[in-house]
Amino acid sequence: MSEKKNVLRVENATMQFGGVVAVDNLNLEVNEGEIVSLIGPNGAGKTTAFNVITGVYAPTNGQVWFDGECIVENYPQGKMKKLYKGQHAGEYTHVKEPTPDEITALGMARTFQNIRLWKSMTVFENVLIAKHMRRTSNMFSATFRGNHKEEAAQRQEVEELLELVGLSDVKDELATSLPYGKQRRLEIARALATHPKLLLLDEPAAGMNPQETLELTSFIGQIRKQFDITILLIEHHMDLVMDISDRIYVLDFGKLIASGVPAEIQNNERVIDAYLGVTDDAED
Amino acid sequence: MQFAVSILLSGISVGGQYALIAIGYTMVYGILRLINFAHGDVFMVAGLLGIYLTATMPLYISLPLVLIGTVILGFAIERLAYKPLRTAPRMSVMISAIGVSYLLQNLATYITGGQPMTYPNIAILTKTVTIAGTPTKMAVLVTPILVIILVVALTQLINHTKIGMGMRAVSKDFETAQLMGIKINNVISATFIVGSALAAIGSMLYFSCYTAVTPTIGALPGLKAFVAAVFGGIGSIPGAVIGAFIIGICESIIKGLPSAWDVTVFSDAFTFALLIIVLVFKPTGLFGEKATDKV
Amino acid sequence: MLKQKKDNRSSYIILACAIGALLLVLLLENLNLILPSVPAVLLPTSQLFTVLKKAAVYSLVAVSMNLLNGFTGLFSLGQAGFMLLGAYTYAILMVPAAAKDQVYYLYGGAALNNSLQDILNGVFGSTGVGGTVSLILSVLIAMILGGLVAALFAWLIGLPVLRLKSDYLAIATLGFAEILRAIFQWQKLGPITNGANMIKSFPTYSDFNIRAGGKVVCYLSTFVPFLVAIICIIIMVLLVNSTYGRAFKAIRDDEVAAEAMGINLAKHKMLSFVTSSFFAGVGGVLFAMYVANAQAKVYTTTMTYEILLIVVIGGIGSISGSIIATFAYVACSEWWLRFLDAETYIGSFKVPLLRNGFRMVVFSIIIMIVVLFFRKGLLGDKELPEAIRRWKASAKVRKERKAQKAQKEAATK
Amino acid sequence: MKKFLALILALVMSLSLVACGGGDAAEGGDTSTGDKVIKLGVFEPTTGDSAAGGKKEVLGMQYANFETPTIDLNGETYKIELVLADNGSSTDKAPTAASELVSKGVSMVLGTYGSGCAMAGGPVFGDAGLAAMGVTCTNPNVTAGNDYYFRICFLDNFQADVLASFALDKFQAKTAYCLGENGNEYDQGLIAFFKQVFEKAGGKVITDSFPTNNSDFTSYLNKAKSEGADVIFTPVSIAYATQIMTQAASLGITAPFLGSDTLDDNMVLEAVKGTDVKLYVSTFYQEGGAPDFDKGVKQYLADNSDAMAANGGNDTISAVTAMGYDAYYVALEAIKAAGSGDAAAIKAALPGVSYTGVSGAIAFDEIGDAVRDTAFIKTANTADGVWALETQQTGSAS
Repeated sequence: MSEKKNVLRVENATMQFGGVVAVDNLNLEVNEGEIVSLIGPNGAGKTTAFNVITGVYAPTNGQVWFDGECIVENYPQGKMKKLYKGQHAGEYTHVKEPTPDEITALGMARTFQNIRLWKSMTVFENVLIAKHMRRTSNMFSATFRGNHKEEAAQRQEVEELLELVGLSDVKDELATSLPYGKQRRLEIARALATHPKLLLLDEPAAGMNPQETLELTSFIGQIRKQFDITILLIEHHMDLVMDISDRIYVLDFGKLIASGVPAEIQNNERVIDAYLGVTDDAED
Repeated sequence: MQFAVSILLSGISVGGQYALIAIGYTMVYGILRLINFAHGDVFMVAGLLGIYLTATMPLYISLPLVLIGTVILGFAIERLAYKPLRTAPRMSVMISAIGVSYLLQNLATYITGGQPMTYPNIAILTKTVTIAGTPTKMAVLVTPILVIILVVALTQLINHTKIGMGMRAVSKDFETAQLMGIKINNVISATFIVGSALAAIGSMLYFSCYTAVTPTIGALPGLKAFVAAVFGGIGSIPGAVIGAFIIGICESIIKGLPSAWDVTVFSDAFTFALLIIVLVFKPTGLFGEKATDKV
Repeated sequence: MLKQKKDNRSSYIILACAIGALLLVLLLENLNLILPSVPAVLLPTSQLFTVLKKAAVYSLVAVSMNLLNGFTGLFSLGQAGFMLLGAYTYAILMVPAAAKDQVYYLYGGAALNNSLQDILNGVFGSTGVGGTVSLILSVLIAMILGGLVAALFAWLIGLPVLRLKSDYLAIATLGFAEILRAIFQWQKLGPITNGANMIKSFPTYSDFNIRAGGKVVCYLSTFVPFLVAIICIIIMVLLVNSTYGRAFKAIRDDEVAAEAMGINLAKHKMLSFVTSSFFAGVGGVLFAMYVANAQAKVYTTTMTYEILLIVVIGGIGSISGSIIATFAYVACSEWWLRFLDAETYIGSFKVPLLRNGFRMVVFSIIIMIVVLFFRKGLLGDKELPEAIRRWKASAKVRKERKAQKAQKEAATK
Repeated sequence: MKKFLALILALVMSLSLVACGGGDAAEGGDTSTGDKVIKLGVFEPTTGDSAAGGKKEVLGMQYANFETPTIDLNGETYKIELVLADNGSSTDKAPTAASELVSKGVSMVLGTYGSGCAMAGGPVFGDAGLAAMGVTCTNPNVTAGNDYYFRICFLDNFQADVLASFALDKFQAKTAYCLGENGNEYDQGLIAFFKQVFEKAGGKVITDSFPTNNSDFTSYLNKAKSEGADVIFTPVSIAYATQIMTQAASLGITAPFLGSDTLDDNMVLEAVKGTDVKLYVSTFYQEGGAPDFDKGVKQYLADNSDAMAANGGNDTISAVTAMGYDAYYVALEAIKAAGSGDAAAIKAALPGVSYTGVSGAIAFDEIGDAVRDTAFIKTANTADGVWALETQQTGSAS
């Protein structure tokens, strides 16, 4: 695995809110072309980890590397200096807090746990807006249609993308009028429209029935192939996770408790404990 | 010296009157996340009620009636203009508040015929007293004391009664409070009732000092009281009161600056500048709690 | 592709409507010159034209507010402040040198000795075609400068306040407008802003009427504000339908998602704020020309509220809604509903309630009804053609249902 | 469905309004030419800040119209009809109010109280070729630069001059404290002129302004006191004046207050009643100057409860009422001189009109301003709550 090019590396990332440590010293790597899953019980800090990677929160301490470059770095300052409970204090000395859009521009796009589509807009528009980032026109030329070539090209690309993901028959419908599974699909399509190298999916199968989950599994496999893309996902549906993941990381109470290929994770005692709470019950 | 005392006195009295309005703002904002733009106008209507009621009946009847009338008005505004919009976006509710404010002002213009009205003389409040060689009205003295008493009473209400607990719960989390069986509408109504009652008391003190009541008189004290609430940390009652006193005193000092500097006209502008500065650098105000948005 | 074609078609429709409206105004205004006799409503002194002028001005301001509040979801209440900036910029630059002493009589003349028009008169001459050219050019330059000044101030205040959330932003911009007003009224700035006094004597709409031999041969005084307002509104429509406009709407719908999809929030909010303020500034210039003076006293919070309510009535997020609402609002408040203010007798019976101030009461009640029961306003966030299409569609569905029901009933019988 | 209903509602409403709005305008056009009616436009604020003054001015015109409702021209009797338009005390509403009068076909316009609205409405009258006659708008810019605006009252500079001279003569004042509303051209104009005259005579002037909608004046008044002002000049609008007077009373201010014509109002009088405040105001008319007129107005007020309410609930006659009354008669003179209700003829005849009214002799100079050289100075008798004539003062220069 190590001969493969590294896409994402999270290094000693800790996220602390007041006195609560939501993510504790997370270390994670995603290599080119992989599908990596991040699993763990509810409240384990998976989404927080996502938010740290995508720039929604700046970590309290630690670094995030993308494509061989350090994109996020922070260390405890001010009040947090005293409050900080995590490890590796004092190791990092720089502050790098890009906003989420800057990170997206680097080639990382995400979906959300609770679908966040633009409600008043059609399927087509939802995907088209994601292309806004890749524009070259300024506001004046865009207003006076100096960019009509670029606009036409973008529309063409969106048409093609919608065709690929199988949404072109509903492209003029309101995004929120779609059935749930298609909304998920649309959100993924929207993320793909930003031309990411790395796609982060936050519980893509949440709320889906087994049939829809199956479809999603094959859909994810399909986009990986077609777009030659690397994927990091959070998921609870173990079937899906075990089915498509190359490697899995397991979080519990903010800490990484295991990592490895699906087969290893399936038999890992700590993971089973964390999910089933066996040891706790035994002690009762 | 006498000049300094007089400035401080007027600052404290104005601050106290702002405080009484600001409490209404801060409580409503704490619970509904709504800038109740109509609150200043409720204050104005309380003034007009005072004028019309006192014209026909003695003070000991009219003043309690003013209080009751204002409370009913506050309650009615909430039920008619805000409650139907409970599920609407925040912006709609705020626009409704602006609409109510517009309606109250225009109604007042219609009823008074656009003339400034003179507030009746409440003898206890308008009596002249002399402090440190500075003559002033009794209301100036009464205001801060009354404010402190009311704040203490209000904190007791909020911390030690059932309805107060409801208020705290609702301000923390609207939906969860609802799920936990708190009767949201009762709590909100109670908040508006308390706020309006304080505005009515504030109006009595305010208009005893500044006797002309015009339809737009409530707008400016209303806005300033809101600034005070933000300054003190929205949702915090002691914060609002302290903020109001600071703003009242600052304004009074600015008005008292030497005329040659020609800056006294900026006393209102100062308040708004303060607002912008507070919002930008410390949006939680002096005593507000920090809230993080969930993604 | 189909979508783009539709886009093109709708832009042609918009263009046709705009040109149609302009021609109609031109015709209405000059009908009294063409026909031997016209009804009183069409005389150049008719209130119709005053109302049309005001509505044109307000529709521009309302649309500019809608661009910000409706399309970007930024709730700003600073519109009157930006109008003030535009109005004063225009007024200060355009008071002719000959009138300066009279206008600035309290300050013994103005700080600025010349007006733009004086300077251009020097280039093109002050009479005949040259005079017309310099008038049009100077008004145009001053108008754009008015917009730019408003935009500049918007940028300055936007840097700190645009980070604020909805109602905090509203109150901060409102405060900013109040501060501006106090500064422009300040006596110490008198030689520039004329302090408390109004600045007047600058070119207004009636200067655009074409005269020959002391008589007006072609009225343009209503046409001019329409022209400017329509051009500005078309630019805003183009912006809204461009990739930037879509980005604004994305921010309105979901800020977090917009940011995650690579839209720079700070930059786009600023773009929207500055653009909206630019057009509010131009609106301020138009307003100053309409009232023939500039005085800070007028640009109060009440004015902002009035515009906000127009936007709400028309539908937040609908440009055509804002325009329709403006014309209805202005016509009602300044013309049709004025009878509510007059005490009226039918025979010897005095109509109750009708007296001074009643008009505004009726108005505020209508507004409350719209706010409470028709929350989306006239058109919601749809534009007029789409709204009509939807009505038609739903009417059709209803009709079909009715027919079905009737059929069923017939069948059961 | 809901939306559909809304649209229908809006449509019906606007259509019905179009109908009645259209009808209104058409009717205005017809009657002015056909019937034996001459319409006089009354352009006054009846809502907003200046409503109190505006209503009293209208009152004078209404009383005059009640007294003389007709005019004989060339052997025919014409009825004079007053057409009122409210400019809402605001310069942004003024142009539409003005154009309402124009479109209703009035022959001439009277008003308005408050110079700002006069200046905003002026161009509309000018464009329509209608003569407008200011009654109590004292700002120089009302008539300057507008050939169609006239006025029958004195100007700010004259009034300020009168008051400054009065302060110097009567109180030998050395220091004057002037307080006006920020952004109000009336207040600031008077203060500027007052300052010129007062400083020329070697006095010291302290000027201060308060923001609009201010209520707390104690800081300002205390400042005046601590600066040792001999007189306090407050040419402010009525609502502020009552605030200032009541606060001055409770602060025990002993320096006399000087006020301009706006303060000549029974609400201000009410505010100082029973206090120790010394108040002097310059004005156009003093009750008692024309006993018949006074008696008539008081009777009119007693008979007419609406008029009484407009006068603030009592029958003290404000100077603006007398001015409104005179304005009506000057307008009649102009119509007589023109020989018809034709607006252009009236405009041409107006500059030559001279008339002696209850407020004194009225004639116009070349700018269109009234030639006036005296003002009444009244003082408030705080014990009885009435105005007492102090003196008739002429300016220092004139």
